[in-house]
Amino acid sequence: MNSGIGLIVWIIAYPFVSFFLGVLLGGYGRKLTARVQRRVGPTWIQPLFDVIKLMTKQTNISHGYMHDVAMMMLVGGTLMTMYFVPVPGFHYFSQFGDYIVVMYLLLVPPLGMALGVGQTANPNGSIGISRALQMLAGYEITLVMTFIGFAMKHGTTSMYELMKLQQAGGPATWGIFAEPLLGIAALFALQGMLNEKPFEVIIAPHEIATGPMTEMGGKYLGMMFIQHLIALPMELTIFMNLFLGGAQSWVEYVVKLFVLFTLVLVVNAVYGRFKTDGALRFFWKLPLPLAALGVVMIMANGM
Amino acid sequence: MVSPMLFIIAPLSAAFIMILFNSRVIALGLSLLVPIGLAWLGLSWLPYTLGAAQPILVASIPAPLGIPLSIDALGAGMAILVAVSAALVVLYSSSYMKKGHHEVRYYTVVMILLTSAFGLVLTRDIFNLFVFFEILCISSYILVSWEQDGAALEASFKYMVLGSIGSTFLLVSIALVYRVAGSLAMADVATALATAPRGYVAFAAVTFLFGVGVEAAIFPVNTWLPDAHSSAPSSISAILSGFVIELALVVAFRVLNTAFAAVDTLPLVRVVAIAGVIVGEMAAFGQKDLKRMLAYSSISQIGIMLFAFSLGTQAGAQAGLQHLLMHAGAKSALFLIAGYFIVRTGSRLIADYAGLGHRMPVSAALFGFAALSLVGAPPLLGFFTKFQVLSAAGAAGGFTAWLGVAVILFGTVLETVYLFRVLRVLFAPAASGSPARADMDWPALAAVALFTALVVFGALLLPTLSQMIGPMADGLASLL
Amino acid sequence: MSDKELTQRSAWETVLASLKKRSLWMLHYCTGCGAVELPPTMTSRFDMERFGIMPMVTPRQADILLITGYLSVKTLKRVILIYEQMQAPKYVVGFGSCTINGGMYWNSYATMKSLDRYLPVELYLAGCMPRPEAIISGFNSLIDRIDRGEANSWKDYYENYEFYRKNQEHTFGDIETHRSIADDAQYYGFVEVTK
Amino acid sequence: MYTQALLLLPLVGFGVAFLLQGTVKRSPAIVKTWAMLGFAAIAAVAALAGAEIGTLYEGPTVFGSVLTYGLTDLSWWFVLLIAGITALTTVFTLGSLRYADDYPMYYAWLFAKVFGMIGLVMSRDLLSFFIMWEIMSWATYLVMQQGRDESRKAAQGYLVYAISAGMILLGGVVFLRTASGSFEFAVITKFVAGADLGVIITAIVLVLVPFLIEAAVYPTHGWLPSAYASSETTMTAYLSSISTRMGLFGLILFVFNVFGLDVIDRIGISAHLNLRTLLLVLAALTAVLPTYTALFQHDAKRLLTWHSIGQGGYMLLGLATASTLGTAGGLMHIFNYMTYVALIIFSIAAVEYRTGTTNLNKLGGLITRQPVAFLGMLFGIIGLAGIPPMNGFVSKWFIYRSLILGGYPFVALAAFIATVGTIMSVYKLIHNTFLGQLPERYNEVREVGWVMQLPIWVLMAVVFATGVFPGTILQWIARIQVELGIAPIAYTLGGVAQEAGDLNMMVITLVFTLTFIVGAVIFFMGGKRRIVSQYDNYAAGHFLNKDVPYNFNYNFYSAFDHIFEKLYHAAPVQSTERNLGRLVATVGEYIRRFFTGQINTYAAYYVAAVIIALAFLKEVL
Amino acid sequence: MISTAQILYITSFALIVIGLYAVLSQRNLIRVVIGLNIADVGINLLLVTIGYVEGGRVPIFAAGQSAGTMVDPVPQALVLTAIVIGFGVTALMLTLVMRIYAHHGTVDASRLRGLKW
Repeated sequence: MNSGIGLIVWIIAYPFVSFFLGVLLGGYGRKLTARVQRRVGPTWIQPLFDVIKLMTKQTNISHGYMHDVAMMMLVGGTLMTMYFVPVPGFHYFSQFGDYIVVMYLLLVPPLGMALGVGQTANPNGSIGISRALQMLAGYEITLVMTFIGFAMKHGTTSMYELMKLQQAGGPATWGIFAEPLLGIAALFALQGMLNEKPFEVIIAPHEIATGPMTEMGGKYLGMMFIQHLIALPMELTIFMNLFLGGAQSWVEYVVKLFVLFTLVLVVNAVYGRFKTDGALRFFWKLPLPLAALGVVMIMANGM
Repeated sequence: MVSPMLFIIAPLSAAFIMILFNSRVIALGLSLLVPIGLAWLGLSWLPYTLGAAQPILVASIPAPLGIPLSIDALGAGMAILVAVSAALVVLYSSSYMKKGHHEVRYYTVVMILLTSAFGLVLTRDIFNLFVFFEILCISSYILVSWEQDGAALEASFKYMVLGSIGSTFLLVSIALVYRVAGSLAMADVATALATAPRGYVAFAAVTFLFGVGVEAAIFPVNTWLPDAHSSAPSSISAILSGFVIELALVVAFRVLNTAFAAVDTLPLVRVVAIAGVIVGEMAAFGQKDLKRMLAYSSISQIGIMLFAFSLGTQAGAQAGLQHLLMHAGAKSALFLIAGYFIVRTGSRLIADYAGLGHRMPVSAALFGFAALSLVGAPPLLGFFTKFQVLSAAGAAGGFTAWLGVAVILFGTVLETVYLFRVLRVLFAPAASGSPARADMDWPALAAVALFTALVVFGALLLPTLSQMIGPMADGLASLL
Repeated sequence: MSDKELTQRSAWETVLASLKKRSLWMLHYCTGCGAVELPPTMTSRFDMERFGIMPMVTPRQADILLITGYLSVKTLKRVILIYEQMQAPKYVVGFGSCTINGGMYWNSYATMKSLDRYLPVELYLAGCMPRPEAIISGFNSLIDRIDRGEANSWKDYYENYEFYRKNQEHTFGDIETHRSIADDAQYYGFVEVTK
Repeated sequence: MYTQALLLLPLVGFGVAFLLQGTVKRSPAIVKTWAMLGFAAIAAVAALAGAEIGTLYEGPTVFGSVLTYGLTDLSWWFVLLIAGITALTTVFTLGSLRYADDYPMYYAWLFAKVFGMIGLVMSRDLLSFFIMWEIMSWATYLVMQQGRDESRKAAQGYLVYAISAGMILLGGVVFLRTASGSFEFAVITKFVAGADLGVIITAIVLVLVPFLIEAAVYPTHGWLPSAYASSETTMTAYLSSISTRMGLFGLILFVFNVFGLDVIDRIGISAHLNLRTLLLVLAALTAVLPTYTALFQHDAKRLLTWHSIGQGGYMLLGLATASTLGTAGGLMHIFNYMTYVALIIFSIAAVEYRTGTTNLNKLGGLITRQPVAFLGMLFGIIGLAGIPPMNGFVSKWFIYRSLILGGYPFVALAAFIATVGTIMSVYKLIHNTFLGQLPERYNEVREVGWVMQLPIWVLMAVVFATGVFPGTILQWIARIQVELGIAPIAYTLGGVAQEAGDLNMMVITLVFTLTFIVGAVIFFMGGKRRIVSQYDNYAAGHFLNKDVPYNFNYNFYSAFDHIFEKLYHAAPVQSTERNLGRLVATVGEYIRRFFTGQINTYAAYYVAAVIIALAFLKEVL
Repeated sequence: MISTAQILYITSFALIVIGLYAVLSQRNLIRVVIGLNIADVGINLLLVTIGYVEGGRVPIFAAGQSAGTMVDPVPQALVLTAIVIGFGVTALMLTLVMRIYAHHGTVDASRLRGLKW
């Protein structure tokens, strides 16, 4: 399915599939959180309703052209990144860019958002962006450390290759089992990457009025929701590909997605929020040294 | 052929003539014409001396009773340097010295100083050397105290005390030498000392080194120098720093290297030279008084030349002589410009020169070029001479040689810092509007410009110079 | 808004309305004591979220402006600013009797007695306080109205802006919200474009 | 012939510009025209000079050896960079250099600097290399010290470093000459290959340390920030983009060509702990620490100068791996950084031209007033942060890939940490300048004229085009790699074809374009939108107006400030530098006490000198 | 038995040392000048001693006299010159001391430290 008509079909269908998965995951997340809090919670496709409502708002305010372009960059960048992350049956684009590319592509949507938020001229938004960028120094560095270790171990930086290697070796070679230190560190990083508690200081609704989203209303917020919903399965997939051996079939894929997301959500539901410097210190004290230790062990084994 | 005796007679008689007529015009004219004529004379002899295996003897009475005067390549070269420098400084003085300020006497003393300088170059007799040395000293004392203010008197007195101790030691040395040699001609001395007890010779050599070394500002007997060079009128500072100390250095080293060749003093000289470099630069580093800073810089530059000489190789001697030429040009220019800075601002402190570069743009620019050459920025002359010193040291090898290289390199960094600190002050934004231009007067400017041109375009002379410098360097190592 | 216009909704609009009613975000302006009733409404006993209703933080994101209690001159100014910053369609819900007729502050010199003179109120929740059941019931009727396409009071603000503006100015003189509602109305086509 | 012209043109340009300084106050147009013509001619000749690669030319004879110069692939590449960026800078200054009387010598010094740099890269023997190195250092000093008093002070700081570097290099030159007996590179190469380890180490330390200083590699970077930041803004762009890279040029030349990698790798404990490891560590420190220092800056220029240091670290990282991919990344990063940093600083200069300040706490919201400058800076910071599709990404990708696969995980991590820091600080830069609230005083600000826009547009095009088609640059890099004795990179137009995975920027860009269009479609599917006033903004019900500053500029990264405040203010390198300066001054102060001014003491010195000298000679006897 | 020449040598060096000691220990400028003069005298004595021949005669050539028994005349010529120079320098020094006193109001070397470092 990585050539010819099949490829074109995939290219066109994949965003929809991904969005649908995102809606399900998002709805599942809200439902699960509600159940943890002993509420009924919304329906599983509640995110879809939200998006539709937002996109059909009749008035929308913008603070300038950068604000508009930012939204396009946000969604466009996320879609682009999505293509470079291999999923079962579709890995055409991973030959043109490895994990390093993905790592940088992942920065395009935040950059777009940051620029747009900047132009809204709202300090809450700017504070949110400032926090988001500072948080990068926490979770992103940890994630990259784990990736570097992993790539070094297998001698490739291609996410698809890493995935294939793990699939060939069976569950015992899955990153999380073969290199548990890296896996644990990456789990922490995933929590940060998904902006879930306790690393949710970027949004902090009660403190900085949802930060970057402060001035976003109507379709602008809608675009951000769409981006979030596409990014959710994608970010989980990245983790999955690196540490859970990816997936060979869609059933396996969806199951792994939901299991992984459940883990994240449970933590999210029961924890409070770190301050920015607290979060950074946490990352630098626990997950990053863990990852570094893991890398040292890999190097020691290799020698 | 005109007798080289003229080098001594001409300035001396000029001195008497001008004091006789007591006219500014005659004094100025004579003191310009005599050095220019002598420079021309020296230049016309230069080809002969370069080719001559034997120096041209002039004394009619043969040694040991006679007074041997002779001119060789080194002597001719030094004589030209002295004459040209003197002519330029006199040109500068014509506008720098206040009119009617005992001007004629000033030129008279300068002429006497010139007489002794030429005498030092030409003489081949240790006692004559002492006599010329004393004349040089006395005229220097007088010139240093010219301004007659507190600082000048104090400096002159210190200079004089140290100079007298120096002549005491020199005389001791002469006495010791005469006791074994029975002659005062350097050639006889060299042969006689070769068989003398070495401790005895060493004592004579050391007393000689530090005796003449006072005038050559060899560390640590150079303590008078910062006072004297900074308190003297700037034209005199230029003379003193420009050729007097160099001349004394060459003479001291030549005699030490030839007459006292029986004992190897080179290691001692090298250590003294290296110490001079570092002490001079370090002391100059924190100076707030411009002329004093330049004076300390002279100490270190003398150290560099002495270091080059002390390598004991032909390359070292050549490098040292070229560096000497560069230093004569650069330091004279710097002192002369500093003189006008003082005239324009009435202060010696660097801090008071803020924005002066806007009032005196040409002077400040020339200052910059001279400073650049002094610190050895390519492609100015200073770079090539310094590079030669360093590569001669490298070629000579050994711990002290490489130590000297390191010290000179470090000293250069310090020198750059303090000299360009001055430039930074000079070109600081003008305090109020654009001030009126008040550059140096044209005779002074011309003199300074010629000095600066020497160090800026000197590199172009290098091919010519390198042909002459060989025989000159030989002069450092051989007698007569 | 005439009945004719209401019935003229296209099928697309009908479907859209039935989807949009499932997502309502609420900005609660809590100046009064009514705010105390909202936490139970949101949390596990009554759980507002099952209707898709969530609290939101900024007016840009919200659909419902919930005024929970009395309004003084000072706070009313803010409420108007916030209302104008919200994106249409937007619904003002008056909460408790204070917003209807001043309630227990009827005699106060400092409170506004009738919210609908200043803002187009979509729905009042009567009571002092309305209990969570009442709130849920009120929101349900709002959802029904949206579904039927009847919740159009926000358009009134655009169409009859002069009326609201006059009352606002009467109460506290000129206010500057950096936004011209009349221009907006023309720009978005809520009223005929005046030549 | 072109080679000679390359040396002659800047020299003539310098002479004429020097003489023209008197005309600056009356009509700056004369000097500007002359400079433009001169630099355009240099650029044209530089382009033509490619035909003469490999030919050696002889200059004057000094110290018995002939100074030789000529072009190689490496030096031609650098000549092109120098000529190109100089021409662009000059175009920009045609518009921006208003206060000509503060900078009467601007173009003269610039010509001198170009002469020094071109001469440096074309030198084919040790002596001319050193002479040109010194000329370049002095020209850099002269270029820096123009204008304000603080630039003069900062230039003084540079001078200390540059002269120290020059003197160490001079020591190296003398050492190599003494040891090998020649200035010729070929002889030195042969000599070093057969020399003792001690000799090699001495030579390498003496020769490479100056390059590290000039390249502002940690911890010798102390001179750079203030020196660059206090220069005239266009000069900041020029210096940041090319000047610092001359140190790297020297490093490349000597490590790969003159000494050779084999010799370099002989120094070390094991295959993994050698000189290159040390260089990698230094490079990693250079990449990380200055980048995070940049976060604390309040001045746009100063912020970028810290990145000049940090990005230099990336280049060194790539080069020090000595692998095909790494060196390609390092070499390409030199070009990339030059383009986008010039772009960013030109944008800043455009802002400064209109607002008169580069203080990040005072600017804001200028996007609506200076959209072209904004776009320029946007392209530039995307490049600087290394985000696709700009060119900065490609070189960073190379460097990462080579570090990860070369087995340097922690160095790779350091590189990534630096990238995070870069993203943070560039966002602060663009946010505080162009985004946020527009202060009322800048309401009348206009876009700059087309002359100043031209270089911005050109550089934007270059940054984007070489990002999408990196093959255009990589073909040069491959030639240089062949010359340096490294396996050339297997480039394609869109990137690189590699066993370990390709990179194809064309595909990435195409995907991004398409997805961006999808994003746009989604955006336009939504309801109508209207642009509102910046005062119509959420402030929890507060009424905003021009009297209420509602902006987040100051202390942008408060958490980092919180965590690293102490370290930042401790500033170990700067305080070490300061303490060293103080140490020299203090020692000098004590040595000066030698000259007590007391006659008796002096007389005592005299006697002591004679006695000590006698003792010294006794030992000899 | 110590010869006359030895006594003279010892005396002359003692004088030099005493003079130098005076220079480096005395604060009074006049005493410094005197110290230098003492050293000068010592030197002159040294020079003359070098030319001294035990039982020698005046170095004047007369009929029938060989040069062998004469004292060496050269040092004596030297001493004359040295005395003249010493006289000149001493005069100049004393003049300067006078001027210094007029300017600074002191002849104390330790208070004459306007120029240092």
